[in-house]
Amino acid sequence: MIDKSVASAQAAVADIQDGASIMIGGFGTAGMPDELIEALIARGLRDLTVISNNAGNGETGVAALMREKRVRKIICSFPRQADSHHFDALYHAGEIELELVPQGNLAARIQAAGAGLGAIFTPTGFGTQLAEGKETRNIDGRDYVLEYPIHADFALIKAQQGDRWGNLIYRKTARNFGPIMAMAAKTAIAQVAEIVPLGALDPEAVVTPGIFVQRVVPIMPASALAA
Amino acid sequence: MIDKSVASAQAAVADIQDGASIMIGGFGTAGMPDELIEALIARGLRDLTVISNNAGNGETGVAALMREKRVRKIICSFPRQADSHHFDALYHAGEIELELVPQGNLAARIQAAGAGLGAIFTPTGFGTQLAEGKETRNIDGRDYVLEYPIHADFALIKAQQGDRWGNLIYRKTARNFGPIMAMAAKTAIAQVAEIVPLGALDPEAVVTPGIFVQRVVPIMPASALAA
Amino acid sequence: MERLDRKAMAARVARDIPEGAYVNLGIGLPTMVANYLPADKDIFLQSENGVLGMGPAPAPGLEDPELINAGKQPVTLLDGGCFFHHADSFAMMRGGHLDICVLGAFQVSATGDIANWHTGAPGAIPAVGGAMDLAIGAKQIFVMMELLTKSGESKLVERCTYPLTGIGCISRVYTDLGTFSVGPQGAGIIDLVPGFSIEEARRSTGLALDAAQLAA
Amino acid sequence: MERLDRKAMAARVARDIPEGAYVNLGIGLPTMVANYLPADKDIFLQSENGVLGMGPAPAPGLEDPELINAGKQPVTLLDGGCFFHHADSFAMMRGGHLDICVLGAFQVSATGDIANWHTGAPGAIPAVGGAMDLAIGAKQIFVMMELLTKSGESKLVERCTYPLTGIGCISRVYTDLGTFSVGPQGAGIIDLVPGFSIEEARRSTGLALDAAQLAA
Repeated sequence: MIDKSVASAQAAVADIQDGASIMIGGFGTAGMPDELIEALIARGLRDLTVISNNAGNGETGVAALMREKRVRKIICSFPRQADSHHFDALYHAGEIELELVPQGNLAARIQAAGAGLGAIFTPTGFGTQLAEGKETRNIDGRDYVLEYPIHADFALIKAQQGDRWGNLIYRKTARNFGPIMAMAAKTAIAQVAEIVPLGALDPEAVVTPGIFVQRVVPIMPASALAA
Repeated sequence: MIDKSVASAQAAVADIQDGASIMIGGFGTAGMPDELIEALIARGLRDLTVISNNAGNGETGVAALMREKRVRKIICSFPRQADSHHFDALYHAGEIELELVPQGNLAARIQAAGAGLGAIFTPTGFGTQLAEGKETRNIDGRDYVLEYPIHADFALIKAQQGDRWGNLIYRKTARNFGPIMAMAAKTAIAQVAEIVPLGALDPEAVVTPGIFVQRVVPIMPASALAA
Repeated sequence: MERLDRKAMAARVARDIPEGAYVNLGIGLPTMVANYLPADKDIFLQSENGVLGMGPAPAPGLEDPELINAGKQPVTLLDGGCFFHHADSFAMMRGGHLDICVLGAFQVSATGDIANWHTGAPGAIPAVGGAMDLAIGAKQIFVMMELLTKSGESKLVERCTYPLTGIGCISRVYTDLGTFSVGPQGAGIIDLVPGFSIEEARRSTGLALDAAQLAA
Repeated sequence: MERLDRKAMAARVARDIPEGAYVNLGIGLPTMVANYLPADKDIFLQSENGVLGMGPAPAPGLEDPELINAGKQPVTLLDGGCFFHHADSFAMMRGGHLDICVLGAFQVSATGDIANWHTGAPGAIPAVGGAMDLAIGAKQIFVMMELLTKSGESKLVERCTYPLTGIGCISRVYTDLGTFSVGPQGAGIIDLVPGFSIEEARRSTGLALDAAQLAA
C-alpha cells in the first residue's frame, strides 16, 4: 500500500540539504505553506536557492528564511514590498543573489520544467532590462525572448485536501503556484488542511494528480484549532 | 446579460467559411463533437484545415468530413486506423495534405498557441523523420526540436456541462483535447450535454474558464433521448 | 480647467468597457475602475493570481485570506466565476484572451511604450511582478495616470526615460486632463477636460498631438 | 527451448514493476502486463489520453464509451484515480514523471534506439500517435517483443533499419527468449529461457551480448 502522508512538517522536510533549490508556493496570504517553512527553518540549512513569487513579508514564511540568512539566491518576481525589510537588508548588503523574473515568465518557466520542455519563446519582457543578454527571435511578426525551465529539488506547497496517493485540491486563490511547482520539483511536499480517504476526491476535480506529489502533511488550519 | 448559449449546432457553426482552420476534439469515441461536425458538413464548405488527433473512423465525425472531401489539410498524430478508409483513399489519391505530429507535440503546440508562446523546444521526435528539416538544439545535455504553436479559427469540442458564461466541465476521458483546443482557437464552440445555471458549476472544478469559450450548444446525448 | 479627480478618471475608463469584456485591472488606481462598472452588465474581472469573475469587496468581517486579488486585497467571487493556477492565468493573459488591461504608469510614449515597473533609481530594489505580462496581456492595453508629475512634467512623452515595461503595447491613455490615443501613428487627443485646450495639451506634453479624433 | 508465450512475457515484465510505480503500458502486447500486476500492491497505470489510476476492464455491459484507454478499449477508474487533459497528460510523460513505459517495437538497437511507428514501406500511411512521446516518456522505457521475426531475423539489432521512434531511450528488452539490457554500453543478457544458450542468443542476434549481468 502506498501512503504518501507524513505525520509532521518536521519529518516531511527532514532530508532537505544545504544548497538545495526549493520552490515555495503562495501569493500574498494565500497558499503560503507556513508550517513547512517553519520546519525548514528549524533544519538550520544554508545556501538555499528559493523560487517563490515574493521575497517574504513581515516576519513569517519566506521572510523568516531571509532573516535567518538561509538563502543564497532567490528567483522571484516581486521582492520589494512595504514589509520586505529582511530581504531588503540582505540585498543592500550584497548578501543575496536576486534573479528577477516577470511573474508570468516565472509561471511559464516552472511549467516548462514540469512538462519537460527545453526552452520557450515568450513575448513577455522583450525589449526590457529583464531580457538583456537573452536570445530573442521574431516569429510571425512578434518578438520573443528565449527563457529556460526552472527546476527544483523540492517544492513546498499548500493545498486544501489530499489523499494517500498524493492527489490534491486547493482552495480559492491559494491554488496559485501549487500545481505547477509540484510538477517542477523532484520532491513535492504538500501541506493540506485535511487528508481524505482514497476516492473521496472527485476524479474530475482533482487539480494535482498524485504522480506529482511525493509527501502530504496534514496541518490543521489555525482557525480550525481555535474553533 | 452575456449568454453564450446557442440554440442549435447549425446556428453555432453558421459563420465558418471555406478555408477555415478547425480544431476538432475527441480521442476515439470519447469527446468527439459529432453533432457539431454534422452541422459543419451540412454547411458544404471546402478547403478546410482540420487539426485533430485522428483522421476519422468509419462513417461519422471527421471521417464524414473526409468522405465529403471538405478537408484540404489535416494536422494529426494518428490518421491510419483499421477503418480510416475515407482518409486512406484521399491520401493515396494525393487529394489531402497530411502534417503528422507526435501526439504530445500536437498537445504541446496547441497549448503553446493558447498560451501565447512563440515556439517551444521539445524532446519528442528528436532524431526521427518527423523532425527532419526542423531546428534542433542541445540544452543541458539533452536534444530538443523547435516546434511552433498551432492556432485555429475555430474549435469544435464536446463537454459535459456548461453555463451561459461558457464555463465547462468534461466527463472522464472525453476531456482529452477540449481544454487546450478551446484556448487555441479564435472561436471555441462547445457542445454540452447540459447547460446549467450560473453558479451551479463548482468554481474549484471548472476545467475550462468561460473566457476561452465563445459558444455553448446543448446537445442531449442520444442515450438520454432514448431513455 | 476641470481636472478629473481619481474617481472621475475611474468612471471615465469604465465608460469605455463594453458588456462582455474580460478585463484585468492593475494594482492601485486602475482597481478603482471596478467601482464604476455598470452593475447590470456582465463584465468579467480577472486577477492574475488565479481568479476570473471577481465580485466587489466583501463586507467587513467576511474577508477570506484565500480569496484575494493581485493587490492582495480581499475580493469576492460571482456566481459563474472560477479559479485556476498561475500558468493558466498567465496563459490567459499572454495568449491574448483578455480584452482589456488597465494599468498605471510612470510614463507612456507616443508610440505606446510603457514604463511602470522601476524608477531606475540607484539602490532601488527592482520588483516587476506581473507588470510586463500585463503590458502585453490583452487585446487592448489602457493606461490610467495623471498627465503631469507634481513638478509639472508630462508623463506622456516622446520616448520613455524610465526602464521600459513593454514596447508599443499601449493603445490609450486616460488622464486627469484628457484621453489620448498612442501607437504607431503617434499620439492623438480623444478628449480633453473643459478648459484644457489642444494648444495647452501640446505645450504640456511637448508632443505634436493629432486632434483629428477629437469630437467637435 | 522453453519459449515464453505472450502471457508468460507479460508476467515476466510485471515482475519487474515495483509497488508505487507510475506506469504507462503501450497499446497491444504491453497492455497485457496489467493482468499480471499484483492486486494487493498500489501500482499506478496511466493512459496518455488523460487518466491515471486505471483499473481492470469493466464487466460486460458496464463499458463507458467515455472511459477508455489509449488503445480505445473500455477501462475503469480506481478510487484515487483522476482525469486530466492531453497537455497535462503528455507533460506527465515528457517531464519524466512516469517511472516505466512498456512499449512494443519492430526493432531495438544495442544502444537503446527504438523503431516502432512505421515500417517505412512505400505507400504506407504514416501514423505516430503517442509513440515518440512514450519512447522518451518515463524514467525507464522497457520494450516487450518477440526476439525474432517470423522469418528468424533478430529484432534486437546493432542499428535499426526501420525509421526511428526515439534515440538511446530504451533500457531493457523483454522477449520470448530472454531479457536484455541495452544502452550506451551496448546490449547485455539479463536472463535467457531454459534451453536458449548465450551462444545461441549471440548467434541469433548477431550481437556480442555481454553476459556479466546473467545470474549464474
